[in-house]
Amino acid sequence: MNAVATNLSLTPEQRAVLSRVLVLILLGAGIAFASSTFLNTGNLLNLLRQASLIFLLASGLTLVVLCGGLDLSIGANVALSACLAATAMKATGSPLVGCAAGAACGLAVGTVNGLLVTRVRIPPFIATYGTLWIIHGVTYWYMAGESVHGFPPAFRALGSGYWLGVPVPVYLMGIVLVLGTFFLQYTAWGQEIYATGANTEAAALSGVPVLQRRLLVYVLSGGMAGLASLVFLARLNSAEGDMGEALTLQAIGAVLIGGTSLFGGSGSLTGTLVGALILTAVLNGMNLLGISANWQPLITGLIVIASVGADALSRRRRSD
Amino acid sequence: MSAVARRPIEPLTAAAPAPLFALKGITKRFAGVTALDDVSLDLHGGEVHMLMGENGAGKSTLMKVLCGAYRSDGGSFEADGRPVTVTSAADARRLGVAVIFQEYSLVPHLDIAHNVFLGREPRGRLPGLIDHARMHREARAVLDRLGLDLDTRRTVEGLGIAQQQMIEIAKALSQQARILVLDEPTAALSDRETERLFAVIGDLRRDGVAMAYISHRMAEVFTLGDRVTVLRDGRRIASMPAGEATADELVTLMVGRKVDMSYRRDDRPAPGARVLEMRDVSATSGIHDVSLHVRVGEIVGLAGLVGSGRTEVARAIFGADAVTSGTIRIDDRVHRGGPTQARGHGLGLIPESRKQQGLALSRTVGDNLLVAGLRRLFPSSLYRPGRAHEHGASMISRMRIATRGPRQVSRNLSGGNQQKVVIGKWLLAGTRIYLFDEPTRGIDVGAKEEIFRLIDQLVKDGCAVLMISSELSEIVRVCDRAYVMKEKRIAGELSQAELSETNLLRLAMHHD
Amino acid sequence: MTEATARKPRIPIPGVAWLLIALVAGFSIGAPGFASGANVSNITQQATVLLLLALPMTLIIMAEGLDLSMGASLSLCTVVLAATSLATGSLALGIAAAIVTGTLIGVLNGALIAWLDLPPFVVTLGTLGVAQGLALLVAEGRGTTGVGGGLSSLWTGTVLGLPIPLLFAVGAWAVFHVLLHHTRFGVAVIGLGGNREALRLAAMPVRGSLIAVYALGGFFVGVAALLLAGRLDGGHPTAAIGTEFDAIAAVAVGGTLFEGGKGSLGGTVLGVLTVGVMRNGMNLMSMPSSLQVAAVGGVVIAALLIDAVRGTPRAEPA
Amino acid sequence: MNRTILAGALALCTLSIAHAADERIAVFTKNQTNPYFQVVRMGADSAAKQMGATTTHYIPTKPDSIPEQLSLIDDVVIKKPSAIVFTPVDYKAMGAGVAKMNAAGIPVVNVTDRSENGKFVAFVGSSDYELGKVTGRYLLQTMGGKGNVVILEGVKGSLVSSDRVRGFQDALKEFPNVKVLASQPGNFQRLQALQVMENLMQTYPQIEGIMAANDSMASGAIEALEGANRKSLVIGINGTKEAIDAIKAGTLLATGDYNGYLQGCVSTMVAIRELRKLPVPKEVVFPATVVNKSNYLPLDVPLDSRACPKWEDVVKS
Repeated sequence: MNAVATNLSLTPEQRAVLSRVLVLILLGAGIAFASSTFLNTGNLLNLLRQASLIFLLASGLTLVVLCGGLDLSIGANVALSACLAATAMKATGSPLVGCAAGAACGLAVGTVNGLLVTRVRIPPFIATYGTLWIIHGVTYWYMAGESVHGFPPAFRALGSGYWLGVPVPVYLMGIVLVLGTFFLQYTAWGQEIYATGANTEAAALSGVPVLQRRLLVYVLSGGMAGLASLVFLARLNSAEGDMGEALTLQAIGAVLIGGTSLFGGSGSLTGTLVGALILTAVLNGMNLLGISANWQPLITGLIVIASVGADALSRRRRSD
Repeated sequence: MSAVARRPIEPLTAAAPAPLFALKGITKRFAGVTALDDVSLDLHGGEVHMLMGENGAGKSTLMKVLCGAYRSDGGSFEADGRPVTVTSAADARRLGVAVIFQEYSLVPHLDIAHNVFLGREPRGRLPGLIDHARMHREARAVLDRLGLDLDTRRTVEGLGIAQQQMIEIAKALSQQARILVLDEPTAALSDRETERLFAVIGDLRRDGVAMAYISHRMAEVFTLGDRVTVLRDGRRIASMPAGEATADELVTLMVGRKVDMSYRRDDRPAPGARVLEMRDVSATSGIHDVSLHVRVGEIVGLAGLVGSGRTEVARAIFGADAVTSGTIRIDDRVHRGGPTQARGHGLGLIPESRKQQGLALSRTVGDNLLVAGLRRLFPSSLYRPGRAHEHGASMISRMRIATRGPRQVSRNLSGGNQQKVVIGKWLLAGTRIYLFDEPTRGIDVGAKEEIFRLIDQLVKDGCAVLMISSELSEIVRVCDRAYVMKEKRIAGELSQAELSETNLLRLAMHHD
Repeated sequence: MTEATARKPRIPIPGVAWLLIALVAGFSIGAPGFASGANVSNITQQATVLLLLALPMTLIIMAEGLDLSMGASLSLCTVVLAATSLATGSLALGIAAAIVTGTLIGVLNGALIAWLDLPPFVVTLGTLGVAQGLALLVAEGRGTTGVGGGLSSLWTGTVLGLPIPLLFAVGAWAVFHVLLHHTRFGVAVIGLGGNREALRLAAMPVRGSLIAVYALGGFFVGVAALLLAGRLDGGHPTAAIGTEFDAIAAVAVGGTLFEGGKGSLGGTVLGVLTVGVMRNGMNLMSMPSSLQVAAVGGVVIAALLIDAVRGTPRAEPA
Repeated sequence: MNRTILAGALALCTLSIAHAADERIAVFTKNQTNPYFQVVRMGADSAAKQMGATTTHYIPTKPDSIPEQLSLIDDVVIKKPSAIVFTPVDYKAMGAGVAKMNAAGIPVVNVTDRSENGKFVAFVGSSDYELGKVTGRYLLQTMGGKGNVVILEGVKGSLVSSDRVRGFQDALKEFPNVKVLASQPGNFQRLQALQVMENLMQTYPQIEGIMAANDSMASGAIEALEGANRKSLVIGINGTKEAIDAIKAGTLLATGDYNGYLQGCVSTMVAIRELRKLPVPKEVVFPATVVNKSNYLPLDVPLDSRACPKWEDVVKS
């Protein structure tokens, strides 16, 4: 109660991120020790490219969670956006139209979520779970079990291309990280999002337009899902109704492992990036070491618990 | 406290020689910080033992140790002269200790009876099952004793803050405790309920119950207390029969420096233009046809019993509750919309409950100070952490907030300092019209005086203030005018000349 | 009894009730065979497994918790049941093993949440992974059948003409009703969601109750595993993937708040039935499956929409 | 856009005629996301149309959900269709369900995945093992019988995957000079195959051939190769539209034809013939054929313009 956050030179956010980086390094060291190829530049670039997809999705989710919300529909959103983008591109042959369609769809879904949560006041968990099913339904009906594939190289570069020897998605990841961090740390909106997440009522009574901010994060989350869907599509060069379903839990995992609190008001995009890297490193390592995929959920689960548990313990050490 | 004076409590007859309960040299540390340092306290049957001290002096900690919520790091306990151990709430309960807590320890979705008997539910015939009939019967009896006519099957959710406090009291009474601890029980009560409580305390004293009573109100020390103990910085500074104590002496002991309680409204220039005006405003929160106005350079009080609709008025002005009819004007321009617009018009609300509505406890002092001022200090919406830190630091020193700087987490501040942060938040937002809702609740004497001076300074600087308070004396001391509310309506207005506790009370009381 | 009813936190009829009525009415007219006795027993029987998860989930959510591990844990339990029965040749041992496994995972959840006070979402997301992983590893990714020993009669069998699953469901509901409304444990559950400090000060075991709630959930996951295993006549590592979300949705649709100890078992039952009725009715009307997928989401949102419109008090969005 | 209209039309016709005709065939497939099953469904539809019966499709809302397919069976038994064409979502776990259909006296034809238990009028499908073997053999021959290969397995524990992989391995036995670098699961998923390949390519600089247990994983592998500017021969199995396009484009060496469309057609025909008391074989297993640059043309037509062959042409007793 009288306890005081020690060592004011580091904010709790920074401390959390550092601990994650440490975990990542240890993990990397472990895998590198077992498999010589892990540290190849090529492999590390793979790692980054595979992480970028999760990160793009998780970055939007991070904003939502910071604002005290949750978005379970991002995976489904990716699927629908990708399918729309794909068919639009096929129909018009223009990557731009495709991208526009995907992004628009993502934003639209995000807006619906935002409105359900802020206006109808449905708890985010339920609202986005409901939209998840609806989006799946629409996607299944729209694709009628078929797949669309084969897109112009110009578009595919978005997912599988290189620039100066580095995969394009990695640049996207960097851009989103920088812009997002700037938005959160260096703009009034960012501050208001943190404030809303930490104590919605107090924020509202301080004149923070909490409804708009909450709406905003869901729209952004939808937009990021749209962007992710494009990268995803470009990477797979094919769209199917079930793409992206697996991504939601991975994104949530990245956010949580990254140290963003589900209670809202504390966390960072850097943390989420590290979280995404940790998740990918595990997968990558398992492939390199030829470990059966059956182990993957177990290992991921343990990492989630461990990383958040470590925080709790250190918190306990600091305060009584 | 004229209301209380009308019902004097007969002086104490010989107290039992051996204390019912004694704490000997209690020490308690939190992560290195010593909250209690070798504190001893004797509680005698049939005696009300007043505990005084500033916030952070260790009163509440001491009580929590006494009732087993905290484990003491040193010292011992004695009951009826025999050594006992108190390491859990269960222990304390077994020894007959009951506590009326300051933060309400009620469960919103349980009904009143369950809250009263929380953890002590009477067992039914079948093992493990609760005997609801008996529980409600007994709960009924306790409520009647407190003159509380509420259905015991009603959930406490939605009860007024005063009613909640009364149920807290019922909870403690129902335990038939031999040792009763009261932690600022009247902080939330209007004078009417206070009166009722004091009557009960009188009965308990006659029944030989030992009571420890924490208070920030001088008047109570002398109307209730048999013995006074003053704590400061976790140490026991002095103990004396209440009769021998004087207000100034106690305050000096508590604060450790001389504070003049003589704060009086020094004459201010005549108030200027009407900056805030309500005309026949009704709101979803239930207030009806409320009309009032506040002028530049004046402090207007808003008095009334708890639950009379004072907070609702403030919220309506601030746009926190939807207005259904009537108009609110600021600088003669009609004001609509929510808190954001209100802030834009120069309004600021210092809400009733700091912890829930005033602050984000998990965020730093700096963040909390800045949150309302963001738009003003960073008009471009570009937030500069460096400048923000400076703003925070300067406000901390200006408000004399006791903290290690803008990066300390707000949770760790004392009540008074948290309140200063909330006020500072609005100073940084460039507020012109302040709505104070119980600004001094649970704040120690020293901080109270500071806040009064601050309010005074605000109006001197050309701001306007509307102040809600349950302490009539406060209204009388601080305000230029006052409106009194009753049953969600304005019951009347008192000019500076008419402003007196009796008049306030007369307007506020129900005549039934 | 009057006390009991009065004891219940006041919950207005949740929107889902109206929804259910509408669906039943619609399907009775539109869907051939919907109203037939055989079909009714279908619906109820199909709903039982979900109900056995949704009832404890109601208490967990009332205690401001969440259990995402139930689905994976349920799959694991079926696998364990099948594996143990085949290994030992005794169905009884298999059943015991399944229930123990479920309870252990519940206790693990509770312990992590209570002792490290971690957010339930995170802990149970973690244990979801653990349980799923174990299930896959134990079963080597494939289902096990042919346990025999009357396992399948757990699903198909009847007692006094009543299908066994139905009896399980009714029994579970009775247990939970008594626990919630007639015991200190129930008071503790409501207190956990409403005001934990109050429990602490009232000398009630906060951590103990927390662990108990999750353990209870785990136990009933084990019980549900009996039915599911009976239905599959064996175990499967991915048989119940995602069931926890259905359960949570059913609870929320039933009008239980996500904050602060306010909930209703009856509402949960309605929630479970509504989803079941809708799926069944749409099948009977041969509606395209994609439409069905969307409809599931539609029901969830519609129910809460109705509540919102009717101004049923709901928790602030978390 | 035309896809939407098509899907809409499908939905409509299944809706409207469902009750009209008296020969109602209920078709169970695993999920509505895997293009393969869409092909099966369209085969079934066209067969039914040719023979004047109607089909209704029952697909779990959660892909491959066992409890859901069991519930679907419960519901369908209530509706008492004339016959059922059935793909189990799991080859072991559906026994109870099939038993229920049998008990209701509805003839059931098992298509695509052979159910381990239950009574069926007939099984219609292709041999996963044979497909794996001949397609794998074709790859190894093209590789000239030497070099390194990687195997991309499907979902661990699924019969389809294990049979096809077994086929690959037996083909490999015939070519002792070919080295298997790794055999890793891609769970039939494009993305997983893609990432697995990316990771494997780090460990193995030289990969001449890739054996994917289905076409999605094959195209995932192709993406990975292109991303890394590497070349190796890739084969898949199923003969999906996408695979055919890839063969045309020269990125895919070959695919084993799973005859999804035929499976749909024939299984439905068997069901209807059974109803009409016409003779039906206990088992129709299509010969495993490899589709490559030389013979893909017949498969390279839009699905909706394909039609079922005559019964006599397919089943020569």
